[in-house]
Amino acid sequence: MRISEKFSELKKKKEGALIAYICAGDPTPSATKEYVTALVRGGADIIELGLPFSDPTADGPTIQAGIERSLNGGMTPDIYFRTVASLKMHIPLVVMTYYNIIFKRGHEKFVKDCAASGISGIIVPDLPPEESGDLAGFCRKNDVDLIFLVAPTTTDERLKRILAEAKGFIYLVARLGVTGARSDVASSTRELIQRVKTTTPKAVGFGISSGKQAAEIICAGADGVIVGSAFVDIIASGKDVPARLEVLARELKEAISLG
Amino acid sequence: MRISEKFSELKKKKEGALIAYICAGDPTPSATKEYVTALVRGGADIIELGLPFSDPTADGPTIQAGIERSLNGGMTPDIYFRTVASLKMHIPLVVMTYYNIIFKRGHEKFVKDCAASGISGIIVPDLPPEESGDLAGFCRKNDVDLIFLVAPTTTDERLKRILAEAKGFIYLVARLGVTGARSDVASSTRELIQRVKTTTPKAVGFGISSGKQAAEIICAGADGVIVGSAFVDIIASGKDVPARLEVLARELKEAISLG
Amino acid sequence: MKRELKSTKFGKYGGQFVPEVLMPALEELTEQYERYKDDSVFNEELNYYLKDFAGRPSPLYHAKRLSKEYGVKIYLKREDLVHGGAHKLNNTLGQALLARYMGKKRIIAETGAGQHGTACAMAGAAFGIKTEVYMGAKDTVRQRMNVYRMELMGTKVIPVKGGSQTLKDAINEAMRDWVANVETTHYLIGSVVGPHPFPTIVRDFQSVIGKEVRTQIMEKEGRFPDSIVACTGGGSNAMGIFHPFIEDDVDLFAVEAGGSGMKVTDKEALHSATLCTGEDGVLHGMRTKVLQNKYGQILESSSIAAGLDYAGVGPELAYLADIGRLKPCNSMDAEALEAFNDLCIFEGIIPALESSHAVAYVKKVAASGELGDIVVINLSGRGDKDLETVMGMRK
Amino acid sequence: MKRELKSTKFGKYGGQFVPEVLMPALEELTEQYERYKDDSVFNEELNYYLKDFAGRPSPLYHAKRLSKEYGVKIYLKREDLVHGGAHKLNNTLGQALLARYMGKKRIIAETGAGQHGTACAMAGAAFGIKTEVYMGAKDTVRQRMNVYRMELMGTKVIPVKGGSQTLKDAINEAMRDWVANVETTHYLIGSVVGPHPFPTIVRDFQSVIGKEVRTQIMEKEGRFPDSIVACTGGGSNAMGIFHPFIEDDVDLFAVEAGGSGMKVTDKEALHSATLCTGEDGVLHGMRTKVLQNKYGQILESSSIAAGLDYAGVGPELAYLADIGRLKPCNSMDAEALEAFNDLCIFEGIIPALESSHAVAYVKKVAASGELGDIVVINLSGRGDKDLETVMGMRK
Ligand SMILES: Cc1ncc(COP(=O)(O)O)c(C=O)c1O
Ligand SMILES: Cc1ncc(COP(=O)(O)O)c(C=O)c1O
Repeated sequence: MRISEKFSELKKKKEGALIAYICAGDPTPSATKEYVTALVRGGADIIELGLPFSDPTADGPTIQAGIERSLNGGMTPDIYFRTVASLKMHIPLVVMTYYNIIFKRGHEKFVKDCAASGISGIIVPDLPPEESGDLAGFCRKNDVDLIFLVAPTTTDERLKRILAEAKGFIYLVARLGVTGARSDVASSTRELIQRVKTTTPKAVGFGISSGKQAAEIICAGADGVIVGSAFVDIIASGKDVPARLEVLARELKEAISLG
Repeated sequence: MRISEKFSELKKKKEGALIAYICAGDPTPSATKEYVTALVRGGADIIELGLPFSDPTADGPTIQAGIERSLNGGMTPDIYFRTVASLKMHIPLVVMTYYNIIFKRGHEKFVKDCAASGISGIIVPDLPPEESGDLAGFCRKNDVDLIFLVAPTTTDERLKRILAEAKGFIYLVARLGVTGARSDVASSTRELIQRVKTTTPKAVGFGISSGKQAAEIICAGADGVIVGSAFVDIIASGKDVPARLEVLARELKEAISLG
Repeated sequence: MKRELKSTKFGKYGGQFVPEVLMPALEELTEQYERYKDDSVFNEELNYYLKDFAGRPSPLYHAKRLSKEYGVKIYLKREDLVHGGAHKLNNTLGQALLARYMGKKRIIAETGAGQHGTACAMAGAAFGIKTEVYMGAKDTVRQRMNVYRMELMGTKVIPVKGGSQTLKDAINEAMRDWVANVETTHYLIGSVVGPHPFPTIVRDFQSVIGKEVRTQIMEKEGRFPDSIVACTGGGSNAMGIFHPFIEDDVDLFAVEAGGSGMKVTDKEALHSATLCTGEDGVLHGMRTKVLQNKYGQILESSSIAAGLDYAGVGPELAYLADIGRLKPCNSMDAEALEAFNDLCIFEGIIPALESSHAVAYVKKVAASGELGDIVVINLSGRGDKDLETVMGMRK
Repeated sequence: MKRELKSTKFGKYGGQFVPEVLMPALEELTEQYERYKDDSVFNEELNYYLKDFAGRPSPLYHAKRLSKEYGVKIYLKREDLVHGGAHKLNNTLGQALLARYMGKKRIIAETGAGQHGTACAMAGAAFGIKTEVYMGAKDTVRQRMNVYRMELMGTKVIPVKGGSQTLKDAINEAMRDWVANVETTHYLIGSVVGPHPFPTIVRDFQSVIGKEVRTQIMEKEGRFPDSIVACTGGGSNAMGIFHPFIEDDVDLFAVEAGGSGMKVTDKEALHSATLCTGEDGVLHGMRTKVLQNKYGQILESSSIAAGLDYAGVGPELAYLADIGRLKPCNSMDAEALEAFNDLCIFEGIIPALESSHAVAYVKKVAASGELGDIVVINLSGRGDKDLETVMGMRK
């Protein structure tokens, strides 16, 4: 499913999108299918599935630890694409990885692998638009969305260009800092949502962990929320993981279903 | 007894002089009388009695250790002079100490204390003639001999001046180096004995420990030998000290009694 | 978006592979650096600190006894005499001052062995700027003296407990901090690595080394050297001495750490010879040569010299190696130790183990004539910090 | 005996209180020193090594932040940047070169904390002269890093097991060695102490410090400083910076180690403030101020700074103190530690604990106006060697 279709569908239902992140292969490749299924059962609208990189600069300690577990569990890009293909998802799935993984595999091969395994979008936190020309080209050819990030520090000039190139959704970085669960919603987040004027859906990530936060963000005008660390925390605990992932997803989804 | 008288007496007897060194107060002030008596019994002609100084630069490890024992045993200049006075010696006694002890006591007081306690000569290894003017003056006034050292390195020019000022006996330093028992007689020692032409008696010290060495030195033209470390070694052993001091003194004295 | 992309790269290397949140900071830094780099007030102040605080110029010393031993005329550029004991301070003074001119209230940095962190602490203290340094938790234990040094100078050392608890985790954590505090904080990168404009800024601040050599060697020899040899971790001491000679007929040798051998597994390399054996990749914000496995995961590198122990290398060096302007080469741990020893015995100079790699390469190839008649070695640092390591190895 | 006795003394201090066996060696040294001291070839070679090997001139650094903190304009003479990390090398290079010109095949020295020994090892290695260093057995354990440094540079370190197994025993033992090997061996004394001509020779070789300050302060201030402050153990860094200003209107402060207090027993002093509290005496070949008991036995001295921990002091300093040309003063251990800290925090310079005594004195009296408006502190060395001590004290 294309990401834009999903957002249109949700718009009609007056629901915000719940984009749920976990790291593939955390803690083993075989666990991923079960966890993703639980998230979908709970109501996740889009799954953002991390493809682990040894040096995840943009992630906080929680996700970094998940990535380490995944790498120690033997996850590789080859296994990743096989795992994803086996998921046979009915909702959009986006891959989140760092640029060197893509660079090393080759832009074309990577994008084709995405398309073939059913991935709709690519998020690369260390690839700003200035460096993304090659990858964007292959994405266009293969109908895969290259999703860009916008931060509170992004200047109006940069914002204009990013919006012009935006595909799928715009990833609004809620705050200065890295991923990791926090309990409040920064005023800078509201400002950023206001500032980003576009028809492309806007999803807000970084630091969202509760239904209350998620609801405030949707109220503030976002089309979706991205939640990662809160789910990865559950996986890290190792206790009752599928059930608890489902419960949290449901809580979040209910909070942003205003229809 | 004046030193010169002793040498005259020995000359007549065709004996070399045995000058025996121990450190006063090694290991306790009270031991000194017993040890000196033993040396005299063994045949020592002159006693050189060390007055300990904390930093005995010119002494080797053996005598240095004796000095340490003495200082730890509580020896002070005051006790030293009292001890010496109590000895009531019939042979000459010379004090060997470092210059700071004299300097601190005051030249005049030191020399008067020597004279009053029956000391006939003063040896100060760190006081070359250039610096000895003050002390020499008081020595002359009090009939105490200031004894100078001559080394293999002493130039002819220096030698001339030292001989002009020499009193009591000339202390010939047998070799480059510091005090300490050795078993051979260096050829430089013979040369030095030849080179020092004077009517003042010549005694050779540094490294003499056996009758054989002592005899060779007297044969080479010296008027006496100074033996220290070999005696201090015996004191250090702590075993049978008076008897063994006497035995060694006798061995040495016999070896140099050519009469 | 008026930025001239071209200028962020050296050939295909370099660039800015960082989270969007940092892009404006890099733009600001680029602009401000452009503004101050030729500013006379800025340069006067910097030069004052380089001279009176850091002790520049560092001598160019003709090592007569080593020359005789190795069979080639050797000059040592004495960065070991710079305050702090290495070339690192040239860069930290430059960037700390730049940060002050930019109005930043805080400096952060990463450090491995602690050399760069110490140099940051010195610059931070001298300029009165709050300084915090990230350091792998393992490194804080191994290098506790450097931690103590930094703390004495008022720098907060933050142990990084994630990952391998070493340099790369410290870099990651410092980047995260910068992402979070980019408005008030300058990230003071310690070598010619990271996203543009860092490789250029650090190279420029380190170029004082090569500029001095130009003058000094002309005074002494009336000509340039035939070759210049420098050890290469990130590559800042190498670029610092090479750059002013790029247009000249002088051969440049970048000596990497050969470690204990060229063996590589899926997770680690026994060496840190990135230019020699690395493949194109993207790490720490730059495209460059990288030690990586077939999937693009970064390898743990290895070297007896902590300062050379890095899986990447400055993009400009990768470019210069590609076009044949510099020759990448390497010395093994054991060769470096031997050279360390030689310099102690023949010259009374205890070199850093990093710098010893450069000396070792000269020893190895001098007889082949490859270096010509006159060689300048960048003695990037002193070896006091390495005594424990060397003691351990020799037993 | 044509020697002019007068010239062996500074007033009543100095002289040659050594065994007869050494007198000719002292004469030879005096003659040879007279011969080379103004020799242009000798001086050219020495200056070359001072510049390119040792890294001279050392900067005169205006410590702005410390000045503000202490309330007086402070310049630091940066001997901490000299190769080896202290002023000691100025003297060892000079004497080692002199030894070579004199045809000596071997150098011996004594060392306490190992600073002078290390400087000897450096000079010995650079000139290729066999070097042996006596060191108290206790000190070899306490300062094992410096022992290792010396050994790395090919110097034989001989542990002295006699006496207190510390510096004074090492001096005694070195003197004994010299007595035994005087023909082939130069005894390289490490401070302005010992028999004539050592105090003069060492002072002259160290005077490069003060000579540079003359030029540097004129460039910076257009006038001489009001005062110069230097820590004083034997007194070589003090005489080195004072001597060129003796004829000028500049106040000189010799800061001794106040240790943990002025208490003195029959055997030891809790301080090393020899100029302040010592009495006339004769030690190590010279007449000078000495810490001694009423019988003339030398006391064990004490200081947190190993390099100041000496019961004697250079005779020229005793003389200058007597005639009022310099002011003897002192800083306590705790004050020195505080100053150490200040310099770290405010200037990014880790000073030697010895040098910290000079800084501490400035801190203590700056407000009184005693130092005038501009003060030069001789920062005689860096504090890397002292980190363990400081860590221990702060816990
Ligand atoms: C003395 C020394 N040399 C070299 C290096 C390597 O860094 P670079 O390659 O950036 O010069 C370091 C790093 O810490 C160092 O301390
Ligand atoms: C750094 C430093 N300063 C001062 C001294 C004291 O020596 P002097 O009084 O001869 O300068 C020493 C002695 O080791 C030292 O290492």
